[in-house]
Amino acid sequence: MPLTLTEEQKMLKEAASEFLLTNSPIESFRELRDNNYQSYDPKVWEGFVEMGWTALTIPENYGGLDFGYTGLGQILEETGKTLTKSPLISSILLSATAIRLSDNETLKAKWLPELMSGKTLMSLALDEKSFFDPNSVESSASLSGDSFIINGKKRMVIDACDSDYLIVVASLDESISLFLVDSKSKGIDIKNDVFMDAGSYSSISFNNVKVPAKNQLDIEIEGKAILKSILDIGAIGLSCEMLGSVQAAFNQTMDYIKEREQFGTKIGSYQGLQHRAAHLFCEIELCKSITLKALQSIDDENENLSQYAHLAKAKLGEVLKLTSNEAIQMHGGIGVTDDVNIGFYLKRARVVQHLLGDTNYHLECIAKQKGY
Amino acid sequence: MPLTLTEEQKMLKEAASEFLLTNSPIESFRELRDNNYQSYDPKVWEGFVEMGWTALTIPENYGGLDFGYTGLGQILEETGKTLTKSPLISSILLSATAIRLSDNETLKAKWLPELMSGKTLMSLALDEKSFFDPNSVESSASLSGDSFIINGKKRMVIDACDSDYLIVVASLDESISLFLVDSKSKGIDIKNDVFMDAGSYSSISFNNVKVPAKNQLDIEIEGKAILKSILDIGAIGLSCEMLGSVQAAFNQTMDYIKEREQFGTKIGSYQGLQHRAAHLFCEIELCKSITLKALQSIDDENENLSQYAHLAKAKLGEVLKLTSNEAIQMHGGIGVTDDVNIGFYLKRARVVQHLLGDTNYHLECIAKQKGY
Amino acid sequence: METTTKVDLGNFRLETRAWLEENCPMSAREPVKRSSDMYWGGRNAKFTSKDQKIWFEKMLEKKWIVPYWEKKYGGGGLSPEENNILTQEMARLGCRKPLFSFGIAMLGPALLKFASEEQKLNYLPEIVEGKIWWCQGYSEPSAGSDLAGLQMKAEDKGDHYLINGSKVWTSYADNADWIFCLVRTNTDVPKHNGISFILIDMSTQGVSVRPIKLISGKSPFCETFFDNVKVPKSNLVGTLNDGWTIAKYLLTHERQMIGGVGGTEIKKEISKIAIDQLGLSSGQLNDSFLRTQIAKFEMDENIFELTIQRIVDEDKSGKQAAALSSFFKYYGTELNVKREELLIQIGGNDALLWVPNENNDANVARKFCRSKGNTIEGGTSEIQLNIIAKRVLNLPS
Amino acid sequence: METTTKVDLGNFRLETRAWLEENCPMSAREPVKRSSDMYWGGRNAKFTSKDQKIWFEKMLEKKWIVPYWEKKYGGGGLSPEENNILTQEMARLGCRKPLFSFGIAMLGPALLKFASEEQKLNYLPEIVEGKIWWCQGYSEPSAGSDLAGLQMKAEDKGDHYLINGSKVWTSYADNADWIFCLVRTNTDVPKHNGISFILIDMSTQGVSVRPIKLISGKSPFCETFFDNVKVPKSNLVGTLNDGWTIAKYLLTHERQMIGGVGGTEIKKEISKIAIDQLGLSSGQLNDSFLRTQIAKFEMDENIFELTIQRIVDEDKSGKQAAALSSFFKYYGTELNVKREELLIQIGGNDALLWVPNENNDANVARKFCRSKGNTIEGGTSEIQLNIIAKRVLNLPS
Repeated sequence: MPLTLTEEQKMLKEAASEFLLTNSPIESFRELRDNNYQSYDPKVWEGFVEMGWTALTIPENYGGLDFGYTGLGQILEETGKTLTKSPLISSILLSATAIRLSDNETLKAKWLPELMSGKTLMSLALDEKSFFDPNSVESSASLSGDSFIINGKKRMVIDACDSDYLIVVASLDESISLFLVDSKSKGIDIKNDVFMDAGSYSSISFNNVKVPAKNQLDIEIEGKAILKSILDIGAIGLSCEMLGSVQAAFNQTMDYIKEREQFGTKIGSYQGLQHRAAHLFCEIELCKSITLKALQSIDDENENLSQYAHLAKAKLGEVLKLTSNEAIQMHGGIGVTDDVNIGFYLKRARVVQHLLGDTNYHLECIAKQKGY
Repeated sequence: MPLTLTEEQKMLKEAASEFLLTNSPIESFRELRDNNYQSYDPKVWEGFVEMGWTALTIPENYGGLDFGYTGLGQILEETGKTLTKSPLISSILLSATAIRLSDNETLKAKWLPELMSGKTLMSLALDEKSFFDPNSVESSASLSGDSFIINGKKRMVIDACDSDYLIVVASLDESISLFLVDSKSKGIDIKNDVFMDAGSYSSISFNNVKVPAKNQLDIEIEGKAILKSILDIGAIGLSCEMLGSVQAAFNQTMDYIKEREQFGTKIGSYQGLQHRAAHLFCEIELCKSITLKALQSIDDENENLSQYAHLAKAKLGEVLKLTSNEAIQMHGGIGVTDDVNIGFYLKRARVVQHLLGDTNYHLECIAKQKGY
Repeated sequence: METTTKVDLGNFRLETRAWLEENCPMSAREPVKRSSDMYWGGRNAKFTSKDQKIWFEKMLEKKWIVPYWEKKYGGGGLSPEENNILTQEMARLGCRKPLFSFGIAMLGPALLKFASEEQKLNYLPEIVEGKIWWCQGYSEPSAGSDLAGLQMKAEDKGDHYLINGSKVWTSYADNADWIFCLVRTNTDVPKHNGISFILIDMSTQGVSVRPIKLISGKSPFCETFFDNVKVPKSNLVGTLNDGWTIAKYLLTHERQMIGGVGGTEIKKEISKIAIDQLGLSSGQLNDSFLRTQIAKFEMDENIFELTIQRIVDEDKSGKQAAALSSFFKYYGTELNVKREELLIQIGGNDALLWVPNENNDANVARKFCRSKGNTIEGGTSEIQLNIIAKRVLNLPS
Repeated sequence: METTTKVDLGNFRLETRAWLEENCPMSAREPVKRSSDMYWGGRNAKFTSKDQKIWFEKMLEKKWIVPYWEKKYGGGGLSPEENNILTQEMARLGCRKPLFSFGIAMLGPALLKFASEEQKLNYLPEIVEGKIWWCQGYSEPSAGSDLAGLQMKAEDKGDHYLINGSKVWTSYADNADWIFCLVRTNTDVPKHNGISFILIDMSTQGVSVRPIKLISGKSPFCETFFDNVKVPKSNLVGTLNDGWTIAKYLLTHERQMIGGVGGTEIKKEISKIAIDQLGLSSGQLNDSFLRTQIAKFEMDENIFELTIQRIVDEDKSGKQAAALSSFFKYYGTELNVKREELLIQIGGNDALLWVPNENNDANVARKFCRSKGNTIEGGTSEIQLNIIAKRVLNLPS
């Protein structure tokens, strides 16, 4: 398969770009933030649903478009440019993927259409520590009659404040299992926090929470295997968003240095900045390649999916850090004020690079895969 | 003590600079190399002795000047500028230090004056692997009557081709000991090799080599302790040489970009090069500070000597690598030809940064010292 | 052999120590935590605690608000050696500054060097007594790196100057009483030759202030606007149109402060923080890639500290520290930015919190964002590199 | 649904594979190790083995020396698809090139695009037959990055040009028969408008050659001097004074080759080499700092490979790969330089040997030194960054 977008994928991307620039430009992000850190704009989310973006990765037999993750990646990339806040990551990229990968037919038949409709929202509850460490899950489930009892604490659960259901990762019989849990269940305590990206995240404690046994996502297949795939796909999806942010921050910076004058000349004419800008351009070319390859690997069921996922999140983490820093520095004084938007990319950068593992985490995974 | 040179130390440094530029400019290095990789110029070495440089670190009661290592460091720095080859590192920095640190009074009384005179040359035989790893010594000594029998293999022994004696590090009774061994002893086989810096190094095998028991350097004190001090001091001495090379390569490059024209203008006027040059300038300022602090720590018997030694060799390794690369790149095409001298610094850089441990090795030591 | 002077200094140290022990209230011996912990003086001065008032008044009475200025200007007349001892003894007890003031740190040195005797006698004692809160007006929206390109105009109207324009990054302008400004007094000459240094009472008609919010949140910075503001001609400091000389003097001073030279803040070792946060396994930090970054950072941080010491010592020994303020500003701020990046990484999601909650003051993320300004304010890193390239390395232009 | 063309191509592959299996001598299926393994042709051509001769002659007879040129120029007339298959099948068997030639790689494309039909018929078949060993003359000692600043002069003397000056980096000039050169034919116009492209027989009186030694040791590079060399006017290629057009075409071509696009060399993974050299403890490389550097390097190397693929695919799909040759040249060579640095570090003192001994061919150190030229030759990294800044990013000048 050529490492390019198909015509359909390009059209989707262009439509997304147009929709977002019209309905959710970066100024909308500022409004949501200034409106007491509102988590998303329901009108825009309705638009996402109408455009079919919530259905892209849902198989046809559940009413979805089966368009593939390469398509969803294009949407995420465009939202990374406008920093549009929506449940797309929590509900679709992570939760719908979790349910799609489940072998619990009843759950899939019921919830995939619900998620697609955009009316039911879900969040993946995985992290427990300050660092991403999916191999150590202390939250536990135990079977009691026809229910599981869940105990434990989760942190930094994305969008949990809005979610109707939580997909909870818990240990069960020395392995790992995933459960669909009504977020209004007794014993659940949700505390919301605002992070640097003005996004909403929650700490959740589960105190003897009762979950119907039929809400287990993994029946025959291994919970660990599902989780691994969710995390690979999630990392790739976030990389796409990061690619969008990288490009937007870079382009806005290039526009600025083409206009800003000091010493009677455009600062973009200084070779010191030009060489750094040209280097960034090259790094961004690399970012485009790895995100596309990683997306295609999901859709192709490429055996190296996991390696590409690690490469994508590692590289994008590095380049988004560099780009967001260079963007501020090249903007100079105005860049550190809240009057302009460029700082938004910096703040989102440090959060999104952390989510589902930072550059170091993913480099570590690659090194381990390669045996060194 | 202020972190500056004393007047005496400054005078010594100036004298060294003048002597070396007159008697051993970098063209002399080229001549030695082109003369079948000759290891040093005996005339220049005689000059070193006459100037008193071989006596700087020798205590007064053995006839030395007791001027201190800060003085020796200035000489080494100047030789790093002219890339002057001499036995100063092998015989004085390493071997004389080893004997000075010994508690074998007979050896000290006999050999320190000999080394000072420049007529007897010695080398430290430590390395056994391709990597610097002083904690694993496989060469062994065992007592048999009034002799030790030494077996093992050593590598990259500096200047061994010229040395009358070898100071051999060997394991003895689960510890480490140092022995003064006549390099013409039976059972010693020396093979000389030329390395990238056009320097002479030897691989040496010891096959049941008999050494009089009275030639053991460590009697009451621990061989390991002596070795640790030799290596700290050695690393600092090499850092001084590296500082000289850093400055020479940098200055020659600045001179070049002030003269070289392309596109009708001096290339030194391009901001791309200017910013890199200015950054190098800053790094070199740091290098000056750590080498001086480390030298003073030897003379002051500072309890943090070891930490400063690691910092010096780590930092100089990093900055010499950067500087030697930038020097070639800024010279452009002419820089990769053998017609000019700038490449000599590159080649010496990669060897000297390796000797007694590279940047990574010393960073590792610091991390361990700090407990992380 | 001890000299008499040394004996005197020894006595001075003992007396100083005793006086501080007796007079510095316990609450003034703790680090500044909130902005209300700092007393800035000014026309609308309010002490936020009784101890703050006691400490200021005791020190004022002792003439130790600015101990090293001459007595006629309200200073304590201490010799450099004595002042040094006082600084050390205050640091030993952890005494706060009794008065925070740009008048002391920035305007004072300029007045001492460039002002008329009359101006010195007029302004300096008021600075010492904390009567006037001064702020600074150099940069303009279109004159950042190119400070000399400033446009704020002071027109000679016979008995006064008429001032129009705006200044940005005027810290605490919303609280300040007076501002010292660089203004353009001649537009017909090369830009460096038409700048003057002038003092403006902020209560004059036509002065207005807008606070600036930074990416880190609220800030002391403001933008200050001047709309037909009349200023007496006697407020000009130094020679007309030669204000650039004063500006250069002040900038060098500022760069060294930002670069960390003479800074008193003791920074906790990054590796110690990392050990606490990440933990060890087999004696090594749990994130082996971060371990590499930390080791390199600490190497540079340690050696930069030594370099400050070396340059200071060389200065003492009479050797000229040639135009090194740009080196300190550049390297010091780049290091600090790296430090904050590492702290964000070491902190995991704890470090990413933005709105404080009961367990977390969200300080790491805010400090991180604020640090991004370090390599910009007081002259960008790029400007410092230009200066080094041209003035130190003599590269052609 | 298979098209007829695809069936044809399938047959072509089978036939090609069979022919190569039958005709390529076993010794020509091994990688080139020594310079004598390469056959360069030329007036003084000598085959260094019987198989070398057989392989060249078989391929010449089959018209596969330059399979994709038109038959009238001595080529094989293969379609791009067929040529692609031939390349793949040769790679599958590991067949060496039967003829190494700058005539094929560099001069040929220029002649095909810019020369007269007569010149094409005159020179191209000789290139294919390996009769002439061509070398290249662009750079001059004072015209490196600023190639258009070249000074070597060709004066119009009526029936011939009189050439004076020198060229540097003329690879294999000491063996070559002819040289293709950029020369200055007009000094009264902007420098880009006074350059022409000309072919010179090296046996002409006044041509002399000095080999250049590099920091890595001997090299194919030479400096070539022209002292009153007479060249027939018919040797000019393209339009007089429009040689810069040809130069740009050739440089773009060269950059892509140096940057690794279309390169066939398969590089061993650095991490594998490191595991062999350094060993593991608890599953991790013994040098944990080097481990970090290797992981980052391999990340970039892997993704750069994907980027070559992506750009090639985009090109196929009709999307213009805008001025990306500078990107490939810059990033590809910087990566290679980093690779060689890592190999030096990974190799310990084994990698530092310079004069070969019985156990060690001293190849790592030599390759390391040679790599330092990568970011200079074919346009320095700085020049590539300039081009990206100006032509791709449209930054102002």
